[in-house]
Amino acid sequence: MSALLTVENLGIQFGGLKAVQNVELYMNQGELIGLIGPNGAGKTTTFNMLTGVYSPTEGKIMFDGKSIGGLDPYKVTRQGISRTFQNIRLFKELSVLDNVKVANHGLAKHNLVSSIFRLPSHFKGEEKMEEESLAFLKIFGLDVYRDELAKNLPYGMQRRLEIARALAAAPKLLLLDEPAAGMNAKETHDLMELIAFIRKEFDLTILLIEHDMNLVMGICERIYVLDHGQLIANGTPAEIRSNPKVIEAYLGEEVTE
Amino acid sequence: MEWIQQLVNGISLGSIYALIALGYTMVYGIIKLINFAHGDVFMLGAFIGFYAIARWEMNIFLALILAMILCAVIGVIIERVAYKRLRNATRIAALITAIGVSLLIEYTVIFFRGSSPEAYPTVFTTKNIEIFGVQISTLAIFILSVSIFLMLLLQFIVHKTKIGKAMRAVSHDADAARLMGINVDNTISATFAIGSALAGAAGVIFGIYYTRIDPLMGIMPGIKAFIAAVLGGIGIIPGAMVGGLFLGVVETVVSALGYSLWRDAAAFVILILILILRPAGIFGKNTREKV
Amino acid sequence: MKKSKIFWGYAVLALVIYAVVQLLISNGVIQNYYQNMFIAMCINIILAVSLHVIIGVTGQFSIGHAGFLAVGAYISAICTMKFGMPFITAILIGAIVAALAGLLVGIPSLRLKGDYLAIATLGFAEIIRIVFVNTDYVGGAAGLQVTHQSTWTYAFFGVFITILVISNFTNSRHGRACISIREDEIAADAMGINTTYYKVVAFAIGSFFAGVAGAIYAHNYYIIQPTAFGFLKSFDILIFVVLGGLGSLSGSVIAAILLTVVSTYLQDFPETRMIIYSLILILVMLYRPTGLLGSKEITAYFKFGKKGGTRV
Amino acid sequence: MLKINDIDVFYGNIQALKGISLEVNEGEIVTLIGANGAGKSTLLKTISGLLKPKRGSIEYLGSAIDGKPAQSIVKSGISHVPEGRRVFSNMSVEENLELGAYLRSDRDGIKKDLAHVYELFPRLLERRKQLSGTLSGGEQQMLAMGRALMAKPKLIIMDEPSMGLAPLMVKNIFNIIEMVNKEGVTVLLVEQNANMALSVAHRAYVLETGKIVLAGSAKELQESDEVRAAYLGGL
Amino acid sequence: GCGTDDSGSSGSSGSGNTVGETIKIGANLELSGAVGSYGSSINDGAKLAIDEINASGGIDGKQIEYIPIDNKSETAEATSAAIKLAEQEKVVAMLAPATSGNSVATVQIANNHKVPMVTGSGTAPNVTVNDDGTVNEYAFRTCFIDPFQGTVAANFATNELGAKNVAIFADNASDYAKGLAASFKETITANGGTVVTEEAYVAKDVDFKSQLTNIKGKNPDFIFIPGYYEEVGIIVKQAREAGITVPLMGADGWDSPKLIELAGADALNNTFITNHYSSEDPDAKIQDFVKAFNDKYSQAPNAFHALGYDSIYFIVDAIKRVDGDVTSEAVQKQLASTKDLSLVTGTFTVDENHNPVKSATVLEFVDGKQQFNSKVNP
Ligand SMILES: Nc1ncnc2c1ncn2[C@@H]1O[C@H](COP(=O)(O)OP(=O)(O)OP(=O)(O)O)[C@@H](O)[C@H]1O
Ligand SMILES: Nc1ncnc2c1ncn2[C@@H]1O[C@H](COP(=O)(O)OP(=O)(O)OP(=O)(O)O)[C@@H](O)[C@H]1O
Ligand SMILES: [Mg+2]
Ligand SMILES: [Mg+2]
Repeated sequence: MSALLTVENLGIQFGGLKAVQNVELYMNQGELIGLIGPNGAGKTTTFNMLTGVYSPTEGKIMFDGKSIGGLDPYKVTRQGISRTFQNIRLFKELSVLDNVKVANHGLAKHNLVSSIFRLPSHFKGEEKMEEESLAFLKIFGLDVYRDELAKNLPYGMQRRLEIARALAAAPKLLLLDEPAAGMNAKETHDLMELIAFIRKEFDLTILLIEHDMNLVMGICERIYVLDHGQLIANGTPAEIRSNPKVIEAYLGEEVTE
Repeated sequence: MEWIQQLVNGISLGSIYALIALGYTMVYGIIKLINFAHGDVFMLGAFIGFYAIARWEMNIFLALILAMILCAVIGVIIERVAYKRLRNATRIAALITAIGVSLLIEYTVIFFRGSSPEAYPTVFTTKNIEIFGVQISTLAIFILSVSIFLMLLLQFIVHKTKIGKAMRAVSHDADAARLMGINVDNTISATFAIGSALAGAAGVIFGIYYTRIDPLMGIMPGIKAFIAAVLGGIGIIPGAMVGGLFLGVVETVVSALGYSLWRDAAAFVILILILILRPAGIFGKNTREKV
Repeated sequence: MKKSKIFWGYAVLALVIYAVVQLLISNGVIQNYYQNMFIAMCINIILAVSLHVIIGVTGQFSIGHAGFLAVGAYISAICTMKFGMPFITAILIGAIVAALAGLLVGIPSLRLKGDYLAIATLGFAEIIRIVFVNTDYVGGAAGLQVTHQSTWTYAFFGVFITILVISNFTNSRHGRACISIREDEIAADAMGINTTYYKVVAFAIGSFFAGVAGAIYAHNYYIIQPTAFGFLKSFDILIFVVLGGLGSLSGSVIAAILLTVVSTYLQDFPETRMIIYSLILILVMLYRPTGLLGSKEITAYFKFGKKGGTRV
Repeated sequence: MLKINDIDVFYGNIQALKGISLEVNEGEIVTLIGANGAGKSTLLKTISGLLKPKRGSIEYLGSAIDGKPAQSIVKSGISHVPEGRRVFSNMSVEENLELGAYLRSDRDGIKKDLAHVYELFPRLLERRKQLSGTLSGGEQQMLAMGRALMAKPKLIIMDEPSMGLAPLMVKNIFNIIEMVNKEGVTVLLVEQNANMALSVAHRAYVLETGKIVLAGSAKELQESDEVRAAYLGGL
Repeated sequence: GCGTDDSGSSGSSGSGNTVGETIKIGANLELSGAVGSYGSSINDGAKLAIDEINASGGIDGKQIEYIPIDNKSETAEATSAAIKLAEQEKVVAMLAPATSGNSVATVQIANNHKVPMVTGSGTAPNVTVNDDGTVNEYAFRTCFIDPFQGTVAANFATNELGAKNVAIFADNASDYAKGLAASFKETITANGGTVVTEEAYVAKDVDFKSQLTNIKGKNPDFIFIPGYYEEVGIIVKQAREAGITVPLMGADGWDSPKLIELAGADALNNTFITNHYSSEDPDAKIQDFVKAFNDKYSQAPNAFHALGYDSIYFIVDAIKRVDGDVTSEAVQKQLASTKDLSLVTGTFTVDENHNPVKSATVLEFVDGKQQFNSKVNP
């Protein structure tokens, strides 16, 4: 079986800085994989290249049989990759429901003309969007906040909403950038369960960046480790935990759960 | 020969734009406010200088200093009264307020003295130096030197002095600057004072050079300074200088080619082209937002 | 279907207002002077709402709206005066050409942001104006004389259709896409929004209706001259949108109405009018920096107990 | 050293702190833990003068500092390492550090402290000319701490210094916190990472929706079931 | 016109306005905005005239009520101001805007409401006469029309100065300057002269060096510079600085004491203007006006002041000549039949196109003083 995502020799340069180079990775359908590494290693940058925010200066990204390197972000999303952001980027002045609807946009069919003239297809399309978006909110326990502006949500709920929004774009591959940042141990624990649940429910493949080793080691099947823009290790949590290179660059000492 | 003459014409026009743009970009760079009232402070400077020279019979340098001081005070008052409350508001709200302040200054002046123009008294008998048949006015050379000097001075203030560092800190993150012990209000006031003093000086020099001043004289130079500042890269002091000179030369060249009516249009076309190629101005770093 | 009911409710209300005013005009109860003021109001409302879709909804900082107004005014005037077309055709052609100009201006917006975009749009508007100054076919600086054809009916339906289209647009997935660009362009892009397309669409719709306003303007004031379309005019339109509350359609409508009235009233105080006007501007911005209505719609103030509500 | 008496803080109409009282003694590391939105950052901002309490008082070294402007509070010896680092991104590392010493005029002292900060954070020395916006998260956090130390504070208050940092870096940061404390600086530390925070702190407070709900020695709290359930993952 | 206009004129104002307790004269002027200084000048001149007339007992014992409205230099506001004056204030006559464009915007309204309007400085022919040759019944003016002054200047250049190779430097944003330039060009070419170069500028410019350098390169022996004193003052100065010594000439737009201050007396030597009158003219009428103006405003009058002043006297003269009820329609008839009315800006008769037929004066600047050179009859 061929992989859902394969990345070959990926690299990007900002001015003189090679932020990422020679990255090779693959993901099979349904895998949950971790991407870890010290601050500034190039994890988020890798995400940015996978989602089209940055165009790689080198290398190849194959997703679902197509090359997507350098494609516009919205096209990548429509191919089936969606993401959350390290620093939350919700549409602050939009309601919680509308945030999800925006991501649902690509799935709707009613066109500009039908909306402007309020043709039946507009009403039908909008109704369908509303139903689908509400369904996502329910899963995340956000339906009580549906009309609240996103900026007024508590932090933890904002993180959840980001994930809900990403899911509404109907991805095959979901990229999560530090979903547990700023959460305490209990909240992190809840989040782990949530990730496991949506993965099953939506038959997702997930790549996640996280510094919380409890989370990464707890749920990831495989882990890639980046340092200074290069992959330094790749393996099961157990392998990674005892990999001397990773310990030196990242973990500091062997992590015991 | 004529072409060299035109180039000289362009540079002297451009150095006036640069002079106004320097103060503009300074305020712009620090508090990110499109201060449309800058052109009007420039106008006030021109009038203060005029009254000082023509009515109170001051000498030109005293008049210049008086205009700078009064403009600095006016700039600080404007900031304290009209802009301070809006620091946390959207920038567009501040822009509208700036437009309001601009109108207020213009029409208050008209209210008190009418809208007719005033002619600056001749303070220097301008000599023309002739080099290979090209006429260069000594005043133009003086203005260019003043602009360059001020650019260097501003650059020094902003990058090397303590107050300059405070200004930059405030511009990036006012709350974090507070935590460094920086008095944000005073720093912003200092920025306005310097910017407005420069505008005042530019007003006096403009009056001496072009003779005519009137209550609406600040509008066009204000816009041109805005263009020059953006062209050079917002908040970048040498950028304002280059932007101003560039604008002056473009305008003059277009006129020289016989398209004087298309002059402003040509300036805008070039501006837009440059921005499309360099979306952050000539000197601006085209940094992609880090996601 | 509740939403469509509300929609028809507003539509009927609007038509009733139209009919009453038209009746009073026909009876001579509303004199020429007020009729003219109503038309001016309508023109300003169309301008405000059409800029609202660019700035308020899509977040593109455009300060050259008078350029589109000029295109609509001149093109429609050419249609009626030079080619003898009917007014209604002229309005349409003026609007379409303005929309094309909007497409053109929309293109740099794909690369420029914030103040850089602002200065580019201002530049475009000035270029358009200077083109008219230098075109002898339309009278150059002296301007083009235009017959008076605008009436309350044209003005009203101009406003009606503008608001209808723009509010329908805003309250659909397309409008939401635009709002998401305003809120966070990178996130919008990442959620699958074709930001390029929607930015250009917003410019095109906005400039189309500015063109409509231009046509009505040209045929109401007997003559059009390039000086009427300078950046100060653009600022006036910008002021409607910001004063009403960025992102609020009803806010920009209310601001356009209020400021038209204020401006007409101040005609009698020539020495102080601009001072008073500027003080009003400054004070409103100081005490309501988010504009009169903030980003809310007027309808939100009538819905008690229900938060957020639908955006009109 | 620092004594907070019954303060209320509002954002507009929203009350973020409700009658908070706490104390920090000279030489201590005191930590403040609590869920998201509990009001931890608000409390720190109030101490450093970015916010003003509506009611109550804050005493520092025997004199009231509530309502005083931030710059005079910095001057009296309190340094605040803000949440999210807030480094001046378009300025170099060294300029950031110089700004930390903005209120000081003892050139030699500043030079010495700069050398000391570089000693604590050798990484910053390597990067001293680099624009701080291009530093990695951990490096920025070091810079933020270094910058605060440049003011030569008696009390340093830190807002979630470990947020978003790699495990190695988290350890590093906590080591430095202990080191700084050993050098005689009192520390008030806000943390999500309750485990780590409690392991370096002497005393701790737990904040929930704007109120102090628990207080005690770090050890006590670490062992308290309540805390374990809510903040330490309940394992 | 369609719907609107008809309903307006069929309303109460169908037969024009009548006089009540006082005689209402409106003024629809640019008192703020881009050309606020022109409108304000006309307004000042008009107010002086009104004060004088009211002080001497008004018209047949009735005082004049002067109602100025600001049109902000915008056509839209000019339109609404005209409607307001005609329909709401019910004036018997009104001063029309200072610029031709804004005046044109109000002509239809004057016609529809049958209220005469008089512009002091709207010089474009199409204010009073439409392009199809029909006359706008209710539009009048006290100033020259553009072609007249341009022709006079061209003839003067050929005949008196012997100009052969001329340059034109015109304000292209102003229909006034463009109109003058066009007729000047036509006449000078007919006289056998050559226009070696045409350069243009835009009002509010301050730097003309580039165009002047171009002009200088073409070596003209005469330069025609139609425009207003604000720019012309600087142009003359910069021209002399650039080493251009040939005669320069302009029109009534140059007339202002500010011109001399702006250009400097030396630079103005060897320059000429066409004007309605000379403020140095010993004629009592003119000297009284100059003195009265100086007393009231402590400054010397410019052409706008004089034209505003005369416009009021022009209207008042017509009102005085009305037999029976003073209605705006009656005033229109009298305005149209004005003959040999002697005013500050000359003695004139209104022709069939509602333009004043009056002679132009050519003045020369000598050491900062206007000196009478010659008089040209139309
Ligand atoms: N737009 C950009 N311009 C310049 N440099 C950049 C840009 N984006 C990222 N970098 C640099 O690339 C490197 C990798 O950054 P990246 O954000 O990918 O790190 P990361 O692994 O996600 O770290 P963290 O765990 O702190 O989030 C850093 O040195 C960063 O400064
Ligand atoms: N600027 C603000 N305006 C309005 N409300 C605010 C503002 N800042 C914070 N709040 C509110 O005040 C409360 C306390 O916020 P605070 O930032 O102090 O929490 P925290 O404990 O530091 O949380 P975190 O762990 O997320 O940093 C929250 O409910 C928050 O929503
Ligand atoms: Mg990252
Ligand atoms: Mg916090």
